[in-house]
Amino acid sequence: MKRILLITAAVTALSGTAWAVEPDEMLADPKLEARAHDLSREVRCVVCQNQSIDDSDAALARDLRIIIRERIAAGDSDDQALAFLTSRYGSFVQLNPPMRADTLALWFGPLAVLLLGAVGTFVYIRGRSPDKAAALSAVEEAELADLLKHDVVKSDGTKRNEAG
Amino acid sequence: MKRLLFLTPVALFVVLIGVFFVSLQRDPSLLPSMLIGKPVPAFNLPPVRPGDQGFANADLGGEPMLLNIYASWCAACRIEHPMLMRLRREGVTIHGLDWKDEPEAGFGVLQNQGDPYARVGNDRSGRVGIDLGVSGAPETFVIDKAGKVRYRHVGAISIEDWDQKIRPLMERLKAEL
Amino acid sequence: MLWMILTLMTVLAAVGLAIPLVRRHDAARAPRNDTLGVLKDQLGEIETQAATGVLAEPEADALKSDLKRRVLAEGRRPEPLARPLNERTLLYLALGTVAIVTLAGTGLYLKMGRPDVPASPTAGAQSAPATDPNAPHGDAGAVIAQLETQMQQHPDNAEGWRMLGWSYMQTGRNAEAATAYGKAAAIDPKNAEYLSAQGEATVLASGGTVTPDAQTAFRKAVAADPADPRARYYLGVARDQSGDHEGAVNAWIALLKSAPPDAPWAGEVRGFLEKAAAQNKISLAGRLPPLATGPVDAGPRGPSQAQMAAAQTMSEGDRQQMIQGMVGGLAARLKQNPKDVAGWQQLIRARMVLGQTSEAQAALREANRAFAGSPGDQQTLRQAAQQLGVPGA
Amino acid sequence: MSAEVGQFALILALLLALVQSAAPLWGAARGDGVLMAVGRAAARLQAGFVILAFACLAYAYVTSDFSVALVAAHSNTAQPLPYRFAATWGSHEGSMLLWVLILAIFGGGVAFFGGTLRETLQARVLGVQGLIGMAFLSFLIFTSNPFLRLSPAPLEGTELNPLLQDPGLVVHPPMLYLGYVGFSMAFCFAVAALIEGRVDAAWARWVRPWVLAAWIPLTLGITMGSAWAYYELGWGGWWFWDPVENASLMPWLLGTALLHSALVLERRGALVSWTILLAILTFSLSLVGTFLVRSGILTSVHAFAVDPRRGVYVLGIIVLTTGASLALYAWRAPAIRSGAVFQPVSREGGITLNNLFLTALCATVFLGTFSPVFIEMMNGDKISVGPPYYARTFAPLAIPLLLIAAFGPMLNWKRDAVRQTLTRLRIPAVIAGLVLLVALLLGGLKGVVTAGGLGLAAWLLLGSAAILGRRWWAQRAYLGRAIRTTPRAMVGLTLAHAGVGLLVLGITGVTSWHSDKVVSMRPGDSVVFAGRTLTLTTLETVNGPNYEARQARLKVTGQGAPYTLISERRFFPSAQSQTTEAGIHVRPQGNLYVSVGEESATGVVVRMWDHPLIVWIWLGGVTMALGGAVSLSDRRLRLGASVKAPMAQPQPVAAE
Repeated sequence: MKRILLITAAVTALSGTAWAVEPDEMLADPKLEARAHDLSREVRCVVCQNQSIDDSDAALARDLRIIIRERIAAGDSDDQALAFLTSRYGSFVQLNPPMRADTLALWFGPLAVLLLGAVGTFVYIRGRSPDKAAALSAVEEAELADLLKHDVVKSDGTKRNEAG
Repeated sequence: MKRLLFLTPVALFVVLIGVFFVSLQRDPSLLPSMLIGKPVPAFNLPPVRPGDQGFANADLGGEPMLLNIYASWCAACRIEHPMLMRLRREGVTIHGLDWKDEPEAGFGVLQNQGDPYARVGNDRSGRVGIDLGVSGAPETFVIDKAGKVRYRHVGAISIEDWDQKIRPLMERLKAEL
Repeated sequence: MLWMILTLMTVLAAVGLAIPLVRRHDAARAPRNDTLGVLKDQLGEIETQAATGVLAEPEADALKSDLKRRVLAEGRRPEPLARPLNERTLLYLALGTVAIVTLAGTGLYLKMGRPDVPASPTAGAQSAPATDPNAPHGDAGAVIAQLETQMQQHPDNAEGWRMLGWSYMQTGRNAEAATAYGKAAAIDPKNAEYLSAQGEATVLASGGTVTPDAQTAFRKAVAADPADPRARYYLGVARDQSGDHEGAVNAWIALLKSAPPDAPWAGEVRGFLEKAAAQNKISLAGRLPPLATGPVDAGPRGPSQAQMAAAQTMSEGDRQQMIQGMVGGLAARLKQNPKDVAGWQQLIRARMVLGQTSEAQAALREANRAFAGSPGDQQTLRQAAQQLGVPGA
Repeated sequence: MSAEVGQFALILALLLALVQSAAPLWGAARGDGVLMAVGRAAARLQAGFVILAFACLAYAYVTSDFSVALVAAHSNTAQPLPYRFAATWGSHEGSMLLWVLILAIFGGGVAFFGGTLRETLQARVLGVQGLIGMAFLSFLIFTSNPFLRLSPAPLEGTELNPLLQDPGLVVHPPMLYLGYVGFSMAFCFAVAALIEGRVDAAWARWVRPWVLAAWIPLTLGITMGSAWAYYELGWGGWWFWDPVENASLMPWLLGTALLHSALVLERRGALVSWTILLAILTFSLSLVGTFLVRSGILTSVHAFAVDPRRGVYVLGIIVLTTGASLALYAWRAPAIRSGAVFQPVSREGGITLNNLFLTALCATVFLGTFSPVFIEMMNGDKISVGPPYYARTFAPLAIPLLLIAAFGPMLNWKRDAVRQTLTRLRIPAVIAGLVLLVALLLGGLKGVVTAGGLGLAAWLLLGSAAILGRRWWAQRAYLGRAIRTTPRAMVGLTLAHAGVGLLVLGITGVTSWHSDKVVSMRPGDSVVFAGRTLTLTTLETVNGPNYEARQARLKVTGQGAPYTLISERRFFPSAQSQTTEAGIHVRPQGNLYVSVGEESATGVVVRMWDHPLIVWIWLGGVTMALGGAVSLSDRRLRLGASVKAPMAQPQPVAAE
C-alpha cells in the first residue's frame, strides 16, 4: 500500500511539468548562485525518481534548493552544504555516490573488468604462438585442391554418398 | 582450470539472480533514517491548538513515545488517523508535528477527526521535518526514554505494523532503564 | 460468426502443422555446406586485394595459408548420421500434434475467452468527430450522437434506449432522457427499472416536481415490481409535495423497513426522511428500523464491522483484494445512482488511498458530470479532491 | 468480436510455439527432415497468428472498442487517430504483445528465408526461438492478457498519459523492441551453435546481419529516446542515466562489441567462445532491461508496470534463458575449436581491444544501475548513482575506445606494425593535433576537456574518411571503378565511425558552451540572452484537439534571422495532467530552447537555454544507424548470393 502511494506520488510529480529553479529562489551573487546551481544538480530529489532537485518541481526539492542557497550564502563550502543534507537524508541524496568500503566495487569495478580482460587477452594471444606450420604439405595441397575444385554442393553430396 | 573459467559466468549469474529475487520482496522506496540511535535535533515549534503551549524537543523522552508527522493536505494521514486515536485510547503517548501546513488547517484535522496528540507543534516552513529527514507525511518516529530516535516508520501505521514492529519495540524500550 | 472464425483458425493451425508430417517428400532438403562457400569467397577477396596492391604479398600469403587450413579442417569434418523417424511414428505424431493444438487451444479459450461480451456499442463509429479538431473535447456529445443514430436504425432495442437515456441524464438533458426511457418502457413494459427511470428523468426535467406524468410512470413501475425502491421513494416525494407529509414519511418508513440490509440507497433515504420529519415536526421515535451497519459515524456506506474485523486478520494480498472489491462495489453503485456527493467523496478518497490516482481523477470527472448544473455540489467535490491531493483538482 | 479472435490467436500462437520448440530440436538431433520441416511450419503459423492478434488489438484501439479493458484504460475517443493506434503499444500489455510480435516475425523470417542455412542449424535456431516465444507468450497470456473484456463496456475511456502523446512514441518503443528482440536471434544462433558443437565462418556470416538488423533500430531507438526526452520533458537534458535508458544502453554496448567480434570470427575463425558468450550476454541484458522496467526493483520514470508478480515471472524467464544458456556454455564451449592465430598488433588485436573497452563500459553502466540494489542488500544503506558517477567512470573508458576507433580499421588482419599504421593515418593525426592545439591556445588550461573533445571528434571524422580515402588513393588511376567496387560494408564502417565523431562533437559542444537563464516576463518584456534579444510578444490561451494550452510567443532577434519561438503549457482535462511544449529553434551551430512555466502576478516564468552543436548528438546517432544500414545491404552478408552452385540440383540423397 505504502509502495503504491509513494509510486503514485512519484508519477504525479512527473506528470506535471519538470519545472525547476524559479526566479525568486535565486541568489543575487551570480558566483554563489552558480555554485548553488551546480551543487543542487548533484543532490537527488528524495520524493521523485532519479531527478536532481535542480530539475524537480516537488515541494520538498524546492525546500532543499533553498536550504542549499542559505548554507552557501552563510559561507558553507560545497562539502559542508552537502554534509548538511546527508546528515538528514543519508547518502541517498548524493547523486555522486561517496567513496566507501561498500562502494569500492562500484567505483573500481569497471577498471577491474578492464584489467582482468586485458590479462585474459594477453594470455589468449600469448597462448597461440605464431604460425607453427606456415605452408601446407603436398598431400594437404592436393586435398585442398580437390575440395576447392568441386562445387560446394557437390563436394558435400559426394561425401554424403560415401558415408551412406 | 579452463573449465573453471567457463563456469564463472554461471556463478556470477546465480549471484545476480539471487540478489534480484531478494530485491523483489523489498520496497524500493523505503529510505533508512539517519537519526536512529541519536537524539532528536533541537526544535521549538508554535502550537497548533489555539492557546495551547507549543512543542519542543525538550518535551520528548521520559517514557517511550511516538512522534507522528501529519498534515492536513496528506491523504494517507487520514487513513492513519483512526489508528492514532486507538493508540491514544490505549495509553500510548503520541506527539504530533503538523508539517508544511497552516496551523488552522492542522487544527481543523484535530477538530474533525479527533486529537490523538499530547503535544503538537506546527512546522509551517517544514524545516524541523527536514532536520528529522522527513520525506513525506505520514511518518512516525519511536522515541525512547532518553529522547533518542529508535525507529522510523514511513507511511500510515497499519495494524500489522503496530502489532509486529512498533508495539514490541515500545515494550522493549519500556523495560530499558 | 465468431465461432466460425475460431474454428477456421483452429483448422488452419492443425492443417498447417500436419502438412509437412504427411507430405514428407517435400520436407527433405538438399544438404549443403555453406562454410566452404564463405571460405572460398574470402580466398577470392584476398587475391583481389593483393592484385590491386591494398594488401602486400607476404601478408596475403599468410592470410591465405590460414584460410586454406580452415578449408581443410572443414573438409575433414565428418557428417553426422541421420536417424529419421519411421512412417508410423510420424503418423502418430501428426495426429498427436493436431489433437494437442485443437484441444488445448479450445480448452484455454473456453477458460479465458469471453465470447458472450459484445464489442462496445460505440466502437468503430466515432472516428469522424474524434479527428475533428474543433470538436469539444471530453464531451459525451459524440457518443450520444452515435447512440442516436444507432437507435434510429434499431428502434426496438430497449437496452439501447436505456443507455441513451442514461447518457442524456449524464449530460443534463433530462427531458430527452425521459423520452428515451419512455421508449424503452414502451418496448418492455414489464421492466420497472425503465419506468422508474423515466419517472425520475421527468422529475428532474421539471426541476424536482413530481408531475402527474412522472407519477403515472412510478405507479406503473410499482405495478410491475412492487419493490422498486426508486418508484416508491418518488411516490413518497409526490405525497410530500402535495402536502401529505405524514403520508410521505410513512411511505418512506415502509420503504426503509423493506430495504435489504445492504441497500445502497437506504442511507440517503434515511437522511432525507429524518430531515423531512424534523421540518414537519413528525416524531420518528421507534418507527425506524435499526441501522444495518454498525455505528453511525462509520458512515452509511462504510464496511460493516464484520468486514473490518475480517480485513484485519487477512493477509495483505487478500485485504487488498477485499478493499478493491468494496471500492468497485461503491463505484458500481454510484454509476446507478450518481447523485450522491458523499458517495463520490468516499470513492475519490478510496481511490487516492489505493494509489489509483487516475481512477480518482476519473471519479472526480464523473462526479462533476453527475452534478452538472449544480455548482455548489461541484465546489464541495473539488474542495474535497484538493484536500485529498487529487492531481489537477 | 475482434478481441475474441485476438485472444484465440494468442492461445494458438502459444501452442504453436510449443511445437516450434519441440519438433525441430528433436528433428535436428535425429537428422530427421520431416520434424525440422514441422518446426518451420510452426514458426510461420505462429508468426501469422501473432500478427493477427496484434492486428485485432490495434483494431480495437482504432475503433475505440471499450469492451476491451486495455483500450478503455489507455485510449479515448477524443484522442487523434495516430495516437489511438500508437496506444496499442503504449501500455504494459500492449508493449509485451509488440515484443512477442517482433519475436514471431523474426522467427517466421528464419523459417521463410533461412533456406540457404544449414538445415540442422536452422532447425536448432528455430527450436530455441520457439522456447523464447513460448516463455513470452505464456507471460503475456497468463499475467498480462491484453484481451481482458469489460461488461458492460464503459462509454468513454481514460486517456493515454499526455507525456506519451507524441510522434516519438509512435516509433520509439517499436525501435527499441526491434533491437532487443533482434538480439534474441543472435542468442538463438549462439545456443544452436553450442548444441551443435560447431561454430564456423558460415555461422558468423549468418549472425552478423541479425546483429546488424538489431543494432540499427536500437541505435535509432536510443537516439530518438534522447531527442524525445529533450523536447518533451521540457528541461533541455538529452541523457539522464535513468535505469531505463541504461537498460537500452547496456545491450547496445555489448551488441556493438558483438558486431565487431563476429567479424573476427567470420574472417579469421578466432574469438569463437567469446563471441558466443557476447551473444548470450547481449540478449540477457535486453531481458534484464525488460525485467528491471517491469518489476519495480528500480523504480523509474518509465516503469509502467510496477508489479512484483510479473517481475517474478520475468525472473523465471531470465533463469530459463540466460541461466540455461550459460550452463550450456560452460559445458560445451571449452570443446569448441578455435581458429587462426594473430599478433597483438593486427585488426583482430584492435577489435579485441574494442571489445575489452566496450565490455568495461557496459560493466560501468551495469554497476551504476545495480549496485544500489547490491549495497542495500549488504548493509541496508541506500545510495544513488547519478550523472556525476558516469562522468567520472564512463568518460575515461570511452576516450581510449574512441582513439582506437579510428586506428583499428587501418590495421591489417593477422599482423601489422604501429608505425606503418600511423603513417597511413598521418593526415588525420596532424589535423586532429592542430585542432587540439588551437583549442588549447584559445581556451587555456580550463578548456582542456573541450579541446580534447574537439581533437577527438576531428580524429574520428578524418580517421573514418581515411578508410575510404586510402583505398581510393591506391587506385586513383581508376577512381571511378574504385568507387564503384568499394564494398558497401566498408562505406558502412566509414559512416558509422564518422557518426561517433559527430556524436563526440555534439557532446563536447553542448557540455562546454551551454548556458541558461530563468526570468519572469510579462508581454512586451525583453531579455538579452546568449547574444540574442528575446521579446515576449503574446501570452494567450489556445485550444488543441484534446487539451487547452497557455501559449507564449517569443520574438527572437540577433544572431540568425529574426524568428518566433512558441512554447506551451498544455492541460489535458481528460487525464487531468499537464505537459510543457518547449519552443526550440534548431540550427546546426546550436539550438535556442525556451519553455514557459507558472504564471504569477509578476509575469510568467520563462526558462531559456542555449545548446551549441546539440543536434549533432542525434545526427551522429542517425549517421551510425545509417552506416549500419549500408553495411547490411552489402551482398556478401546475404549468404545465398555468394554460393555459386545452383540450389536445386538433383540430389542422390533425396531418393533414399
